[in-house]
Amino acid sequence: MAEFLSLHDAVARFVEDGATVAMEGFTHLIPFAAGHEVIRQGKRDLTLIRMTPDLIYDQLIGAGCARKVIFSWGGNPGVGSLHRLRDAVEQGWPRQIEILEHSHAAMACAFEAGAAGLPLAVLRGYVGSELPSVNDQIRFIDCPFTGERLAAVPSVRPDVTIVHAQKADRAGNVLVEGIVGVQKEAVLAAAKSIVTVEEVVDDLTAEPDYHPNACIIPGWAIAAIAVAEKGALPSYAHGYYPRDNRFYKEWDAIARDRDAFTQWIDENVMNAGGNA
Amino acid sequence: MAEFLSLHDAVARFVEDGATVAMEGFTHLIPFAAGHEVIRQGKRDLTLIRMTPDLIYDQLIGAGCARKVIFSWGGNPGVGSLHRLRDAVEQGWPRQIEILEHSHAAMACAFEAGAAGLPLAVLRGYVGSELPSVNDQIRFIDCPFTGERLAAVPSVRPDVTIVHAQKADRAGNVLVEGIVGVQKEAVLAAAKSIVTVEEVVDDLTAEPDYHPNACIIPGWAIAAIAVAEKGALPSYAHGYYPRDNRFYKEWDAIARDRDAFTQWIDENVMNAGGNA
Amino acid sequence: MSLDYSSAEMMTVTAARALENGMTCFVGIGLPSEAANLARLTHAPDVVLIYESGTLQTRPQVLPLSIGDGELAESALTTVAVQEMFRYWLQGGHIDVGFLGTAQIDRYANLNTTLIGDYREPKVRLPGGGGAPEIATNAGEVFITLKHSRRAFVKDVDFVTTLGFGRDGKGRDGVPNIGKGPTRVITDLCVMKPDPETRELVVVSLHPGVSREDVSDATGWEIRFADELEHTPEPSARELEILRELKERTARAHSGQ
Amino acid sequence: MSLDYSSAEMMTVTAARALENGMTCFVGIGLPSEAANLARLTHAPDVVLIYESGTLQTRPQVLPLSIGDGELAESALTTVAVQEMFRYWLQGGHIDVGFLGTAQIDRYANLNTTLIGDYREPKVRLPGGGGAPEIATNAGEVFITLKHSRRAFVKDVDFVTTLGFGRDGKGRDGVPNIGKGPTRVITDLCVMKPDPETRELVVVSLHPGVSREDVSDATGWEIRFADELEHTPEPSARELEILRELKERTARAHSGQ
Repeated sequence: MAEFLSLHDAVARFVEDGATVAMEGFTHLIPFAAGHEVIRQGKRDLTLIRMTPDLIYDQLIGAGCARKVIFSWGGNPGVGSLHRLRDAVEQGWPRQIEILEHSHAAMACAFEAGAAGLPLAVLRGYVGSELPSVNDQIRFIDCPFTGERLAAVPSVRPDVTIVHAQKADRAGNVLVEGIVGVQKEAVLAAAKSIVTVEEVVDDLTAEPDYHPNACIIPGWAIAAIAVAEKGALPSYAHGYYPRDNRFYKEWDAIARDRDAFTQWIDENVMNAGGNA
Repeated sequence: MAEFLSLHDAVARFVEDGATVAMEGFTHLIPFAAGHEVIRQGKRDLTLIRMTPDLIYDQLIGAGCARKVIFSWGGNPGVGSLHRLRDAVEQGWPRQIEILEHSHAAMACAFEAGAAGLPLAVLRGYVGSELPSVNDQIRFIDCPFTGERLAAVPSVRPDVTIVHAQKADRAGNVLVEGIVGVQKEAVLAAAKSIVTVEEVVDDLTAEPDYHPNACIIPGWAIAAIAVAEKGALPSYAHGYYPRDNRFYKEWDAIARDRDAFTQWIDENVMNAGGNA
Repeated sequence: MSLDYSSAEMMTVTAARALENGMTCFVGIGLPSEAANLARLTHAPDVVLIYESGTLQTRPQVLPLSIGDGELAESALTTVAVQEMFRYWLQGGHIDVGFLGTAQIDRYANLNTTLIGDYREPKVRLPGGGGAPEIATNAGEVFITLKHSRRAFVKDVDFVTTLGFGRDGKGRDGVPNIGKGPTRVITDLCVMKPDPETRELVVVSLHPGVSREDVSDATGWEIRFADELEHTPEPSARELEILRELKERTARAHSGQ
Repeated sequence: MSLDYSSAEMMTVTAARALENGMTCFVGIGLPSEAANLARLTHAPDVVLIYESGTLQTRPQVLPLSIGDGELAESALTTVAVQEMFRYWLQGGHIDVGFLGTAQIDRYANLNTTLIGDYREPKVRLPGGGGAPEIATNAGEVFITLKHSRRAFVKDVDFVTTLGFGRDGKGRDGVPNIGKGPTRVITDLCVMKPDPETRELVVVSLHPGVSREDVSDATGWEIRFADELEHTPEPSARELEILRELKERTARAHSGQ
């Protein structure tokens, strides 16, 4: 059953140095508040999994939290590069990081397979791509019925998944709405999960906008819930606040420069209170 | 783009003798009106796929439409046997039929794989079961990452899928709500699909109970839509009418006896108008 | 003070008591569903009931006739696609207990719901596996409940639809990612558990008024009894009252339509 | 009467015209998204736009900055999980056209969005494959649009992130269940199509005011021209007006936040 904790306590309890962590949210509902808490607590040697690393992993990488990044598209969407990711890969600053890259289709299937408790995902993928030559976790199997050669990738099974969502109720059930990404899959694939939410309501099924097939993750499938209002900014929460596209553009200049980045982290993360 | 047709015309156009047909609906939204139309039109030699054959396939089998049935649980839920299915399997009446049986997990995965365009589904299934000894379509593969032995079944790819749903809109988009079963998977897995609906509304996204993550199948993924009010009875349509549990119980006596069955079909199907 | 109750009620109450509050239970239709809902309405209000129709954490007021009655969806936390139910929730490892019925069961708790006789020329064709084959292997453990009779309790099932411990009791040995399997079988006469070594079912508790001979007569093999044979506690007045109300509500609801 | 327009506008309008009404199009962010939405707002009101964020049949009023802006979900018919998007809608065969941009493209229309230089010691690390590797093989056909330059148009890409026709032009031969691949490349200078035999890209149409030399100078290999070289029609006043309004609405929306 999900425990209600402060964000500080949830991260302190469940994110260990060296852990494999997936922070998901496909453009939408990216758990920035939780990511900042991970930076504040100085977690180290994390293996970070995420389809679209986005600014959140750029910040974690620049702050030195990551040892390895597993991803499928590492850019600032619509803007350009993730300069901290590039600086780490190209120059080893602030440390060398290892990367393992997939396609979106493969990673989405790998999250699905993780949620489904399987060791592998099978897809019609990577045909003619050179990604298999640089990622030894991409293999091929022959279909026992048709003989067709299909790609196989290991399922994603993080130690901890962290996602942001709109609402929890008092029983710890969580509603995700709008672009649901692989949020549910990431939670179910993980050994433990932390969900940050905009607000806590009494009972999700009694809410006026309740829908019988809504994407609701039951409280007994979640380790901890922490309230983090505006916890997805500069990403957004459908029904709560829009994406701060301006900040995404401004990030380009901040992240290009090591000093500007460090100063930004100091001012906006290290010396900011968090929601604890 | 979905064509709006009468149920008669939709069945006449898309269900050919000898076709592989999936009529889905997991207890809920079973397309009885369409099944009756198939019986009325005297379709023959069908391969019928369905997780839970239910009364609809009992009727089709008893009426002589089926050559083969692929299923995972062939009973009258909560009541007992499907006597027409049993009579066909045990006594060959009205004709011998072939059966191929799976577990629910395998069939659900096979529909999912069919929707996903894959030739096979992989699951952790059939461990210790003797079903693989009587179904040569159950095979096993070794995971290339862990070495674990996993079951594989061919995906379901029907020639035609027929499902019932609550609403279509004028553009042919279809809403399925409540117990969604493998309805969407069955439609997407098929070469062609017919969806019968309770009603047609102007625009699903403008309906008062619209939800951003509702189970909506776009019109361009459907071949034909036919209005069939109460088209799921004695099954039910969430939000429209309840399951006729009494009829499910009464069916037991009707179906036990060949003459009683034939009389019932004559009176309630052959000499009933349908929605044409 | 002794209460008046039937052996069927004794079975349901005993099966219900096997479920602990907070457990996640994948519920089979019929007797398991009756027992699981009785548990929820008595000692285990937070037991999480999951039906293969996709209804997650459902709280029906009347027992469903089918595995997918509207009542299940209307009282669920949410309803997911059937493929998701089997993939994410069962195979994904979120089910503590699978609660199953069966037509035939053997001494190693293998279940047959496929057929009596030979597969190609069956004497009686049964409904088939349904969800059971994977519930039995992917749930943490399995409870089984059915009426005791020589027809049902056979030395070797005609067909292993669903693994108990295999035809030799070793069917789970060395298999990765598999649940504990059947940990108890609850009938209208007694409770059985597998022997920790051989996995053969052993009677561990007799229901009130039931003798060893009653059980032996109703079992198709030489059933063993535990050294410390217990006596199953009687149903309480509250359990009986709630069970009877539940069944009455159910009968009313199902005949109304 | 000649209109005043930029080469970027010429590219977008030409790319938009490639989409036919009623097609289902899996849309990449940036130039493809701009072109696809222009098509929807002009000659192809029923073109079905699908973004990998799970937004099915979306009709944004302003261009999304990211592939998952709220605007996309709010104007979609429905929004599905990302894994479903790739499994059911793309791999399931429901996409007529995948519309992609790229950083590098070679003569066989292979795309590189991974890196410049050597994989283990990259000179420039690019964002990576994203959805492209499977869009390019699982969609019925592929349109590619990008600005023409020697940096982008190279004889051989540094890395084949996404299959065009392979390093020898034969990368799709004999592969089952694969789409036709890139059928046209639209730049700010011209339109190219693969040679039906060799699969090498050939210029089939020059934009107004563009010479063969302009294209050759901006291409990193000896680009061939079709025997019957066409002249791309100019943008219409209506196309330009709608495109400019769209871009203005977009700029306003993105700077507001």
